[in-house]
Amino acid sequence: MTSTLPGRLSFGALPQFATLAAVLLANWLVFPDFFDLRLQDGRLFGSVIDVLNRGAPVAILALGMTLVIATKGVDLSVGAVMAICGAVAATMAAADYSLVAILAAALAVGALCGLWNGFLVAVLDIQPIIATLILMVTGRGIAQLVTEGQIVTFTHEGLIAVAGSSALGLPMPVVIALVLGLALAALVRLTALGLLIESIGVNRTASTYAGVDSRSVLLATYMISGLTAAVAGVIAASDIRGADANNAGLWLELDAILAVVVGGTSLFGGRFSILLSLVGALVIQAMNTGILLSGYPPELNLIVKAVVIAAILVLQSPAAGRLFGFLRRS
Amino acid sequence: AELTVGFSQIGSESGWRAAETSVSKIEAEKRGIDLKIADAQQKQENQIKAIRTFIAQGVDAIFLAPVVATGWDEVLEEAKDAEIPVVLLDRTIDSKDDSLYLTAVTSDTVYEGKVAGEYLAKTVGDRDCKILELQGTVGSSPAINRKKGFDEAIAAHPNLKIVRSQTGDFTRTKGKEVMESFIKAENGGKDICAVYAHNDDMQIGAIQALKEAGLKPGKDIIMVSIDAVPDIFKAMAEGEANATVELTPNMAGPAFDAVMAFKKDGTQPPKWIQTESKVYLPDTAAAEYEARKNLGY
Amino acid sequence: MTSRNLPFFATLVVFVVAWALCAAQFPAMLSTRVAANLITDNAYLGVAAVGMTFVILSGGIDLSVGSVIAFTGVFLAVTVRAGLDPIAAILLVLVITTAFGAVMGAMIHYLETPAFIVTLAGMFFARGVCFLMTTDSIPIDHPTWDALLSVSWKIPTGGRLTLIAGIMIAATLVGIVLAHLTRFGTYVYALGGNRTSAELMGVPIARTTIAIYALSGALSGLAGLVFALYTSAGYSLAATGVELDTIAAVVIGGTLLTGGVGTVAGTFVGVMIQGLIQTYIIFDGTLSSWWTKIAVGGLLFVFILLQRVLVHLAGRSRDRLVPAT
Amino acid sequence: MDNAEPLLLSLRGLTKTFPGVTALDGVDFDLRAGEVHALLGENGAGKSTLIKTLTGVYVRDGGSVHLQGTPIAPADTADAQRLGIGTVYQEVNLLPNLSVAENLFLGREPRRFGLRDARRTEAMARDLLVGYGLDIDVRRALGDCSVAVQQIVAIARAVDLSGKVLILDEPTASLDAGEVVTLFAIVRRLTARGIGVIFVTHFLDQVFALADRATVLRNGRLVGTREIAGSNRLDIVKMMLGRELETETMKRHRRQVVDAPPVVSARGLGRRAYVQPFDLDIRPGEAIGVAGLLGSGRTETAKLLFGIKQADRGALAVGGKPVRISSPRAAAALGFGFCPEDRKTEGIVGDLSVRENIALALQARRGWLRPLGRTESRALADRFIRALDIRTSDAEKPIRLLSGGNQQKALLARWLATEPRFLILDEPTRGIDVGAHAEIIRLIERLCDDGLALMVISSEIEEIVAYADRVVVLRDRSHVRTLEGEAVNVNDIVRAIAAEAVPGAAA
Ligand SMILES: Nc1ncnc2c1ncn2[C@@H]1O[C@H](COP(=O)(O)OP(=O)(O)OP(=O)(O)O)[C@@H](O)[C@H]1O
Ligand SMILES: Nc1ncnc2c1ncn2[C@@H]1O[C@H](COP(=O)(O)OP(=O)(O)OP(=O)(O)O)[C@@H](O)[C@H]1O
Ligand SMILES: [Mg+2]
Ligand SMILES: [Mg+2]
Repeated sequence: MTSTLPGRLSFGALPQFATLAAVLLANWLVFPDFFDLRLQDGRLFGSVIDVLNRGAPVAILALGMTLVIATKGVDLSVGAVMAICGAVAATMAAADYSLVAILAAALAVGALCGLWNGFLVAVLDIQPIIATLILMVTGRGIAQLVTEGQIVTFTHEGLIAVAGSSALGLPMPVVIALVLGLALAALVRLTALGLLIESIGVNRTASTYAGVDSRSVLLATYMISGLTAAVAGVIAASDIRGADANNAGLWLELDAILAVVVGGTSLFGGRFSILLSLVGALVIQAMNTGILLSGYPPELNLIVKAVVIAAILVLQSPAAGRLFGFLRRS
Repeated sequence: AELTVGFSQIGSESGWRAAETSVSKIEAEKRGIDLKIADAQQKQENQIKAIRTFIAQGVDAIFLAPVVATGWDEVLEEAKDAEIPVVLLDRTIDSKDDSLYLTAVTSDTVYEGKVAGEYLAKTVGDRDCKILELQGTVGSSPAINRKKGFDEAIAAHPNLKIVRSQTGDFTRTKGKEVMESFIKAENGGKDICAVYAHNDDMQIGAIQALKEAGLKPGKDIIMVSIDAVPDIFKAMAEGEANATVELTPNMAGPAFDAVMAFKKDGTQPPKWIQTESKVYLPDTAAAEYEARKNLGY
Repeated sequence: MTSRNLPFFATLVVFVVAWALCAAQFPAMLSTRVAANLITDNAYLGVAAVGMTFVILSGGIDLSVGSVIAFTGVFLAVTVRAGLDPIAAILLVLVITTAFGAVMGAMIHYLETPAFIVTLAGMFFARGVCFLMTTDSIPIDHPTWDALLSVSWKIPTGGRLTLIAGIMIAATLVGIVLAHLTRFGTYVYALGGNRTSAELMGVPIARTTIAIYALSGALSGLAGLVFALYTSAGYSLAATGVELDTIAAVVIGGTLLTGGVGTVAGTFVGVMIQGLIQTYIIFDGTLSSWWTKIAVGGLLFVFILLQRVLVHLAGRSRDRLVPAT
Repeated sequence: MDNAEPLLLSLRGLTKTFPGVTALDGVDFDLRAGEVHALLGENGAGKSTLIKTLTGVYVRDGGSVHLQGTPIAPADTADAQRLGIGTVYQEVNLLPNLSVAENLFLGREPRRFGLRDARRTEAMARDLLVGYGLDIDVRRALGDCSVAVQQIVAIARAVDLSGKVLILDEPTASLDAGEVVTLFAIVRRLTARGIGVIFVTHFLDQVFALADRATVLRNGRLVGTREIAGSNRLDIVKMMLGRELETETMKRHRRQVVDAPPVVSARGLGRRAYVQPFDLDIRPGEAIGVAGLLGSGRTETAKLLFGIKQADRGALAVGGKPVRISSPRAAAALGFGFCPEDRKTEGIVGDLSVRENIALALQARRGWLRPLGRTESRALADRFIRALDIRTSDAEKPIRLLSGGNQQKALLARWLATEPRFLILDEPTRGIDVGAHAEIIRLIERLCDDGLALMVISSEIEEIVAYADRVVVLRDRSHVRTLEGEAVNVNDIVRAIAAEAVPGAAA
């Protein structure tokens, strides 16, 4: 009958960590130096660090996406919102605003985008995929409008440091992703927000009848998604020291959704786990980095990706779970 | 305006493309031409729709920057039936029937790759050289052609070898990410001799990755790419890149002239108006940067 | 008019009103040429959207559509170039895409995994296979092919109804029959209404799920054929992102993504609305790349909003049918 | 009934376990041709599981099933249907998005030239429903119909499908007395044709009115099978509970209603095309029953008071202060509570645990910033699990895995946990067993004594009589009469419901 993937770290996390281990192992097989680490200028270097660093934007997107998906929604606009916020940050950096002003503006724009999505979903009752598709299309245009179609570059030391500096030997984006992840996990689990989100995702009518303020919760959820997209957008802009309105965050919404699903949160809403979504993002980036390290011709990239995803699906499917259970018993 | 031209542009996927659009507008204004631009968002189907709509609107001429070489016969046939001249910009098309278009104003993307390859061969000389290649979007024609041209140019030099080749999707972010993994895969980057990128944007990303890994692009590593956008001149001026092959964004200017002449007295332009593909080196970089920075790249 | 047809009529009204407004600004938009173009230019989208309608009606989603379209074109181009007869190639590719859809359907059902992810993998896979076959764009050039292309019916005043327009209309009609007049169609609605209930009522879930995705695969293949006829070529990067256009068309056409509610005819109007938005923007011709995107999104929003308002108003008047004050 | 009658269906040693529970433990069960066999037991005893295991929804872990002597093992319900077993499952399991006619004939529509013949399907559907006294537009989406209509459609479908065996899992919950009579007549016609009927219910009156034999389950085990003819109610109840029922369930306990100002006071409250304007006062400690036929507007009245639909006329005062209730949230903030009729779609949050479901309303009222701690909500849940005897292996079990009656109890607990001052119960004892029924009534009386104002909507007039101090009778979406004092008895209520509308009175 219906089956939901367990969203709790306790016993349900095994498939996710097993998947991550398998992908890392595969990387090690195609590239034996995969686990090599080297310390230089107080900063770690190595392929594993690359996985963490490159995976940070998707991981951050996946944080907000997890909550949205838990409400039985989806946010297709995160890539475009990244582009808008990156464009805002870059243009302001080019005009030499202070870092605080830049960050505040980018986050405000991200929150506004999230509110717009939330408004369409919660108040106008438009289906999430279409509601956010509107901003997915429009948003990229808005980003280009901000940059006037050009790649805006900057030499703003403060903004460059957002992705370019390091802390505790780790690249700053990794630290940001971790801190954000922990903060968000704390926000939803130490308050009742997580429970209310899950409740709406499972049965919005019943939750509303139980007195849950579904509208506000939905608005908050989409706003959080907008905020995480803003952070990811600023990191992406900082990383290349410029805003590429066309390509920033392009198709990243799919990666983020994939990360959430690999992390075990059901697309049908309900139980979610923020930390497992982070693991899911790592799985995806590890796969991408592995492809780059393997030296296979780029024509193979998509096939490899498809096969890996299919393998993950098979491994994590409830059917496989039952089979393993059966084998263990007999 | 006396002349209305519909321009089916591919999109605005790169700085170069944006520059081409804005230069076209400037050139149209100069000549008092009413230019209608339809942005196809990288999709051939949108371009075909746009051409059909231009025909339905009855424009005087159609410019087409084809996203792909094949698949235009039918719609261009319709334009021909409606007696609207078509000019191809930046790329030609695969067609048996070259009467379908008036002329093609293009650069030769295979040639661009070749120019880049020849520059590298000349600069490297006889020593062994491991080259990393950043390809454009898999399956896109500039990626295919620029690879082909480059491969042809270095074929005669067995000391030059492409050791790794991955796609960076023509973007800075991907260029940087791919280069980071190349560095890991090639022994921390110590053995890298040269980087060839199918466009400048990826090259700029690659330069950042190399610098962050403590390497010296432009000095220890030869950096060559294609497009000649302002930012690469800046990098050259700072000694971080070595060469770029120009692809001029001014394709529309010659095209307007050809159409106006044709409309006036039926002058047939040559079937192919080729634009120049020239190598720019650091010596002129600063000046070129100043000249280009306001062109809408 | 039953309540279930409400979104469809709302969509239709929105479409007609919008076209009237467009025509007021650009009278040329009333020509049969524009009307015929609207169908021809969106034929591949329309055909794929019929398949997507079934998928969404059943509560699923198929992201592989665009890639399968590209695959079909590349396959046709490569095999015809290698000497295969186009007709044989067409039949072969339709079998392949149908089987591809069926395999995805089987994975969705037996692995109990969300369609979103399975078909995302399918999307990567089909596009990847294109790259393996060839990265070049290859023209299709064969007398039989030309014969197919030349099939068309001229409409007075310059319009032309081509074979591909015919295919789209036929696919839509078949889709309507399949959805509303066959047992399979009822099963699709049943599945989207409530999977558990459907199962308890004896709907063959496995068979129906596989058939739905096989149908979507087949229609994506057919859309690929239409696309290949449209461009006479195969190109591995063709039709990127078409899955989203298709989904949008289906949803604009009044089908609920949650499944169980919607019509194939609505999808047809949804496709036409999308085409109309594009035509209008090209007619206007003054928009920069970014304003184009903003306008497309903005118009999409307006359409959806109008549709909601209409459905809401109609819903209120329906309430009034119940005995009152 | 003749014992030599051939066995239609025979179950031997049927076993089914779920993680943490043995829902069926070696149960034997026989069904003779032409008999009505009641299947009884407390909530969570395993009745529904037995049925689902029998019809192929679940795979049995052990035991055998013979149909007319041949062993069967249906792989799914379609299989069971083919074997001639028609079933109405406990939760109405039809498709809200399909029309009534499509629901009735799903999978076996008449066809012409290979295509569905909609017109004939509709005609057949109309004919079929006329037999149930239902004259509705069969093209309407089922979801637009009231729960009762859906129930009847489900029964009609199953009856039509059952060539040999008809299984009814609590079919009469939320049916009114008239509907029940119709259903019984139909069942008797079927048994006369030799069809065997398995009938699950918590209404013992119905068992004695209809069944030939009764089998009782307790905790997944067979307690025994009795001929109804030689048994009495107390025996059966004792078999179910394993003890005597201490208080007689349906005894009315007179309360002294405090002469305080009303908690809720409606004046001309109504909504166009929904409920006609009505006046209503409910005082603390008072229980109001709401009676009426199907579709008379009872649920609508409740939804209006709870802010699910907004009133567009009239005034409402709570505790003497005028209020506008714009949402359930606003209603809950005023100390209202509402247990909806349709527990599956409007009540339970299926994937959340029993604990979370119980704590949900309280949590929603406190707001997201003041979470109930895990220990706190655990204590709350445990308290109600004990108080209402909710049968679950664990408070962390997803509520959708509970038996129907236990889900209902958890929903009641959800609102009791908020300590409301005005509680609306729409068909509260739907599917609740006799033992729990008595518990709940005692609990509610205690709450009323503490000043809770209560509104109970029920199709069981006895139940209304048991709870209510005052009864409001509805007809055609308007409040037509209020019965008070001695008039609160089954006869008077039935008469009030059935009375023809006095011309002009309800316009
Ligand atoms: N899918 C399931 N997974 C786990 N436990 C289950 C499942 N279905 C039922 N149970 C458990 O099995 C037991 C029997 O449930 P069942 O639904 O058969 O009871 P019932 O006799 O029909 O009760 P009710 O009168 O309340 O409907 C209960 O404890 C229930 O929680
Ligand atoms: N959204 C709707 N649109 C049209 N008709 C509706 C709608 N909802 C309910 N109805 C109809 O209104 C009537 C009232 O149904 P409802 O079940 O709410 O009433 P009720 O008095 O509570 O009866 P019961 O609780 O016994 O089913 C029914 O005939 C139902 O079919
Ligand atoms: Mg039960
Ligand atoms: Mg009701």
